[in-house]
Amino acid sequence: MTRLQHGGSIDRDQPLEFTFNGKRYQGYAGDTLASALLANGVRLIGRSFKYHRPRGIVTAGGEETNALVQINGTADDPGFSEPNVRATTLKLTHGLDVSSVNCWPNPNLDVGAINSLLSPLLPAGFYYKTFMAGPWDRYAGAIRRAAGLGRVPKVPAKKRYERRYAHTDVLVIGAGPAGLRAALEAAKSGASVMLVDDQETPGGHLLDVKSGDGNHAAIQALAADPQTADLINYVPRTTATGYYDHNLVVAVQRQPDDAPWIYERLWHVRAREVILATGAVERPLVFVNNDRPGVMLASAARTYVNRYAVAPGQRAVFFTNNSSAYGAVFDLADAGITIGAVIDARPEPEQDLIAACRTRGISVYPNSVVIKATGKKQVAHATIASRSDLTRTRDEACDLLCMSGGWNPLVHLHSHSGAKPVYDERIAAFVPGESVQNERSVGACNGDFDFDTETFDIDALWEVGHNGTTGKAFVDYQNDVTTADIDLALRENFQSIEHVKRYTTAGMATDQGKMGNANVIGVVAQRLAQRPDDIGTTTYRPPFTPVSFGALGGADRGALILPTRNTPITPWNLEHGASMNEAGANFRRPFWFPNPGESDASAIARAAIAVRNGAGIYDATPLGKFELHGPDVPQLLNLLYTNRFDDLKVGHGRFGLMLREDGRLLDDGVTFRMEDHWLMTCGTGAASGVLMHIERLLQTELTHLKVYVVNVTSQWANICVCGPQSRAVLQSAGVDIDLSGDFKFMQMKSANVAGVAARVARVSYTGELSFEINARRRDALALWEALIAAGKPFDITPVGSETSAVLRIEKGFISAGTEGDNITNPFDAGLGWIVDMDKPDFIGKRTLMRDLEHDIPRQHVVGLLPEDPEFVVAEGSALLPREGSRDFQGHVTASCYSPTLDRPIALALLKNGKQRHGEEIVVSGLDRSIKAEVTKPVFYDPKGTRMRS
Amino acid sequence: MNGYRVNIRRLDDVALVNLRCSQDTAAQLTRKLPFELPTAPMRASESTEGLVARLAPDQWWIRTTLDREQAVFSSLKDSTVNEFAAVTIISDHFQGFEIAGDNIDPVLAQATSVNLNTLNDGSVTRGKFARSGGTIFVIEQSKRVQVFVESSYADYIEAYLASIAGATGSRD
Amino acid sequence: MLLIPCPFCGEREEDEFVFGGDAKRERPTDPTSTSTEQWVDYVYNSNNTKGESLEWWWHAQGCTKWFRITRNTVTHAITPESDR
Amino acid sequence: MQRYSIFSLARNALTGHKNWQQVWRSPSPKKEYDVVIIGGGGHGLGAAWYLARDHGITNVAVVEKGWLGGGNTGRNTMTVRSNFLREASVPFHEKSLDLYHELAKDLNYNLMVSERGMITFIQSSAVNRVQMQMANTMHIYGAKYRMMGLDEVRRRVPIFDPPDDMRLPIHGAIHQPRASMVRHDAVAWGFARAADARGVDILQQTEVTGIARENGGVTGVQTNRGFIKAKKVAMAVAGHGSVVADMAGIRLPIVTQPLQAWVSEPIKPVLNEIIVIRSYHGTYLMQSDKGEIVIGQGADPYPSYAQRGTIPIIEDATAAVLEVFPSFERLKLLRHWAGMLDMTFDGSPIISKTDVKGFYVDVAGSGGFKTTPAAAKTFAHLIANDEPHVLTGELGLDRFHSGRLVPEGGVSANH
Repeated sequence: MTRLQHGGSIDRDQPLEFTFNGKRYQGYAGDTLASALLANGVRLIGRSFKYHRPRGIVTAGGEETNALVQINGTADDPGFSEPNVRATTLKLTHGLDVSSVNCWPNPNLDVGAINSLLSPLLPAGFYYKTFMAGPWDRYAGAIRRAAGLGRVPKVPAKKRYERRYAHTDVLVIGAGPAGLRAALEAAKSGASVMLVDDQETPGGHLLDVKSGDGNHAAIQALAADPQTADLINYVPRTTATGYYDHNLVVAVQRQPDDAPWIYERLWHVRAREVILATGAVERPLVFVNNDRPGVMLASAARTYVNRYAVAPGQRAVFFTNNSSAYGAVFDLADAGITIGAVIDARPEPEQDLIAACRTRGISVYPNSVVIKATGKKQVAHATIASRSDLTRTRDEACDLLCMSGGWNPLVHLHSHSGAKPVYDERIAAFVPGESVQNERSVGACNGDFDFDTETFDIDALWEVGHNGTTGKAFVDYQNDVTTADIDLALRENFQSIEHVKRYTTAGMATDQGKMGNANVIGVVAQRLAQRPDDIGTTTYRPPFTPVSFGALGGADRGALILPTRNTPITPWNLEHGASMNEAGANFRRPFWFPNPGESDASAIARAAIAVRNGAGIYDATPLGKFELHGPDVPQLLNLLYTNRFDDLKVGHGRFGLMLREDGRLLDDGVTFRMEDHWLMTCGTGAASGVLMHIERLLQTELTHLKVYVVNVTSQWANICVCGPQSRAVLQSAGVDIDLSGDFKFMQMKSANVAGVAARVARVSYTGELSFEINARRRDALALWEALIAAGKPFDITPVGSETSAVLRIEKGFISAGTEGDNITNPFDAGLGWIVDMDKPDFIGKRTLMRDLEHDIPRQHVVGLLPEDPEFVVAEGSALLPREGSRDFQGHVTASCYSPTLDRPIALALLKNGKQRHGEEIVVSGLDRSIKAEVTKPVFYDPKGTRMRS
Repeated sequence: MNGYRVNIRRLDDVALVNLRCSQDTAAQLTRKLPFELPTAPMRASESTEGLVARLAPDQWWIRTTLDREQAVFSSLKDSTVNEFAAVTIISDHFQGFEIAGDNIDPVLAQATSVNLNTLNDGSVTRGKFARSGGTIFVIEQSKRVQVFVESSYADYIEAYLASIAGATGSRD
Repeated sequence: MLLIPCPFCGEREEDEFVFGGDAKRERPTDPTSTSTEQWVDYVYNSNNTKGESLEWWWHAQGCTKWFRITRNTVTHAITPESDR
Repeated sequence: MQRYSIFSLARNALTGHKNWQQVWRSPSPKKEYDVVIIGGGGHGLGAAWYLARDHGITNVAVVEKGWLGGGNTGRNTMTVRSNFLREASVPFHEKSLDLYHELAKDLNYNLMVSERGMITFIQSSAVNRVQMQMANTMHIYGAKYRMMGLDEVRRRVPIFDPPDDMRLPIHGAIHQPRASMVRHDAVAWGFARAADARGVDILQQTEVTGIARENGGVTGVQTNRGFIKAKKVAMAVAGHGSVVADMAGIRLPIVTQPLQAWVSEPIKPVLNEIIVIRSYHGTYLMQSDKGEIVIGQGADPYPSYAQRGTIPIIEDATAAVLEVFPSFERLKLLRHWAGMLDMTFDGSPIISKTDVKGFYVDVAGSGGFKTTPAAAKTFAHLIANDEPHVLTGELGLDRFHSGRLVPEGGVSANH
């Protein structure tokens, strides 16, 4: 056991059992998986991505890139599984079951380690240079299997997620000393303050050090001050992951205390001001075998000793280029760990630090470096050399090699905000540059370090150098990128830092370059004899740390993923076995009403025949409905529609065609003139676009027009009774107006139908006598049921959308969504009769004039009669002059079996179709091509006498 | 605990009359009508009929009970007969919900990105709500709001609110 | 995600709005007498400004007002029309 | 050009990889070129290579304001496909797939063309109708696009596990077997290396600040490294089409929109096919060779040159992905970014002459990575001959004058 007898913030009264790679261990509440493993003497955690080298724990935080594990289950949820979890941030829980990733059968005996032997053949970008013969997939399978880290879980987790919006004057990110001070200051000034922090308790790095400067206690007191708690909305266990436009910060909160049923909560925080207090992370030093288990950041070793009471080794060697590591040296020594040596790359380390070491009996070697670590699955020696002569070496035995290459301020969020970090010679690191948004950085993330040494001094050391030593010196651990890879990239003229990154994959591992990027930039700068500034950083992409898909997309699931809109008739439809389907604008409605045991096709045909011969009833409520008020409505409609509306009489409606300015169909529908306003109807899917179009014209271009539009789509249900018996159905239901005589086609009248106040219109989308009854939503279901009851003697049949489609194809009514396919203009669609080119202007007119100027072959709507009376051609089928030809002539837009004609029919767009009625054409489908006769696009009642009857 | 403490109920006896006109016209109307049309943006004022709210530069809602729907409509209609204005009954176009309880803030903060911190009692605003749209009346800040949604969305929004309030079970 | 200042409702998230295009793009007053070349330029071509762009936005989920803002298409900085 | 092969790798391994040559030179600009291509991405570098190889025109410079391949070539989701609606589109996109399959050999550079196949879920009758039209149009040009039942989807994609109460139930799928993933950086680097070997000068960190014209024709380009004379100037600058064309006084029917992409942490292989969830937001996903789940979506709804991602789009798309692949819930988003799309009015590419003699434009349309080789080859043809290649006869700017548009995938944000 390497657990220290005393100290740490673990709870020794709460032992926790856990399993790693099938073996049971014990840790304590307050441990991370990493600290618990170290406490049990487990050093080898996994294998690297490419060479499968043995890897251990390097850090004590979220920047960890080696110690990744797979969770195989927890006590709460034995089926829970999660790949690529950092052992260093995974809170230990009882019953936690984890295993190593990317090695088989286990990290000790990993078959993939053979890659290490092949490594001379696998330099950076080797795959670009080989495997060109034959399909890449021949080789890719093996590469893919070797790549990837953890495994995707087999079953979904039983977790719930939440998305929440927050608004605050000040958002402080990080509850270390700098963040706490900033939050308190802001709160005292009267601002609303939200303070997010990724730890369980406030304090930041002070939680990890033993010897404070007095600040420690003060900050702890500050954090516990009840007055502070009132002023500040402090949200622990929350990582700010991205900084977006207009001071939007997204943060992930894990297992919030206020909602225990939530696993993760995704915050969208809008702040007037953002204060970044995210701290800094230590960086590794680059020497041969710097990836051996037991090679660890100095600050991490210190954290394990102080926070978790774990001795990460028994005999430590420190290798540093800066003064910050000495605090760790003292804490480890004081905890009883033997310090073999302190190797300081600086020629002249601070005297007081050397003296303090001496009093503890620790030797300091200035102007020296570790050029190599030895040992296979764990570090055994550090090979030490003088900087002035790297060939003069000696070995120092150790089982822990602590390194400190300096500190990288966490400028990620600053960079997400659009700002550019700049290089600061003083601390040999990138620090925040000029703010672009209302944001400022404080504390260590601003380069203002608060170490327990008097001063901070650093001698930039990007790599130690080789000098005959063989072996790999890593700049990116997880992706196995070495200094040799950088050399190769530069040699081949991949000189931009972005090229280096992409070619070698340095910085693209799951730590997003937090550990290695600074060293990569440093090495490149050194090789090209430039300053790190000139090299520049690669762009930091959000998120700061990886965010679970559950947190991002798990809040709205199942049927809530998209709104569903209902009509008042929806409950009736569901009760009566309707086959419901998507009908546009989030409405679901019946596509057909099958009788028990009936096929879909027969249900569709049965309803069509009922409409042609008797009566049908159709719920048209989803149609868009807008009231237009004001004296200038006629003027507006004349501009909106291709035809005239100013001469429409009160009580009458007219079919209109609305175009976009590019002359293509936007919508069609009937608009009525009422006593004191107008009522426009439009297609379900087009409604929101039409409303926007009208409001836009009125508010931007036609501001002189006095028109108000009011959306009444859901105010009015629309029940359509259709078929030759529809008049009789209404009469039988009870109606207080005369339905024949002067109630003509395209008229609308107020009436009382079956005791319900309504407006009745004679409009037809079926080609039959039809009455559309507009009733208030609250009355609609009762009215529907009354009409069904009244229609019983006439076998009134509910009609779904598919039947409606059959009826419109038989009649050759154009649908803007199908025949209007962004190429078709109204003339092509056979709607020229409704286009009044003599009007001075309407939206789209000038583009239609352009179309008429050009003599290019256009596609026209035609009808098709397939020669096989049994075969319904597929919608979308191509039209060809003869079988096997590639001379594309058009395509089928709508096709069905016509129960009325008892044969298949279709509508199509065909090049020069108007001139080709009577011709034969080949309809080319995926499975079958057949001949068809081109006809007029009207198959039934071409004169329209039935709907006017 | 498996949910936030909120009560959600449908408001069934609410009639809505929509008025669109210019601010000047509204000022004239206020002199003729038994209730006042608020001039401040996003404010709802109490009247003998119910709340009267200003929702847009040229739009007001008069809330009343269903039995007063026709009377309010007619009186507005009569008052605007010579004006450029639109008076429309929209009671059925919308469905109201009341969301009340000690814990409504975390529920509302999931349903809408509108900053409700700034909306005190008597505020009214329209915004994105429960993946569609809603008109939110703040009756008592952090305690009670009333939200009107297009009635075709009502069933969906009711289910959505239940879900974000934590009232529905976990996914198995 | 933009935070867009609606002149009536105040600042709101971008998903309450519909982008309405370049506000400098103006429909020719008399399309019939506009040359085809000019008309085609109006219908299809766009300024597609990189930098400060005067734009229409529609507060679809709010007060349903159309309004103009100047938005920098590189930085996304927004200036309301009233502040210009 | 130093040949790449497993043998050259082995040989170089013996010398510690110290003898590899530069993949391309970094020359100084010459005073004059026959052709200056603006834009060092896949399209521009490819056009330079085809000019040299197919047309013998080697006095060519590719000028790039940043580093080559650093624009949208390096920002896309590596997917190539040819499922399009129109007769003017399908053969062009099919040609691109053909070329992609040959290029590794021609360029002696492994582009890692991985023929995964693409499965598009059909969740509404409207989608079904469009997909059927595509399938039938593609069929007559010999491009395979076939219906796939849910049983086959489950067989091919074992992690496919949609819930019973799915908001938009999946009725079936449609499959393009030849849709592939291609290593995006390799396309730029492979073209650059091969073009450089044929004498093309690749000028990185060279920003064009003006396009000089005389008598209605181009004479050269002004750059931050001085004036470069040119007989012809060709533009292939995805994301900056309007900006560069404006220097030549040309207005284009395009809007620059962000196109977002993001990847998960790498996991062991679970997904071979490219999956398109068309119904909610047009989300698509696939797993890269490295093991990352790569996800993309339709363009953001307003123009932007910011090249930054936004979180709501990712949230919506992730919800759609989780609905079908619930086991992805504990996967983690590793990084997200945005490319820029020069979306044309009709969603189709523009490969065209302009009113300025000797100035040519190549605009990607609905995303240019999939068209890179075909666009490059036909663009080279156009530059060399001043006449369009047969595959792009209908993809010129003149279509907006005649009204003979090639609508694919909707209308851009500005219109």
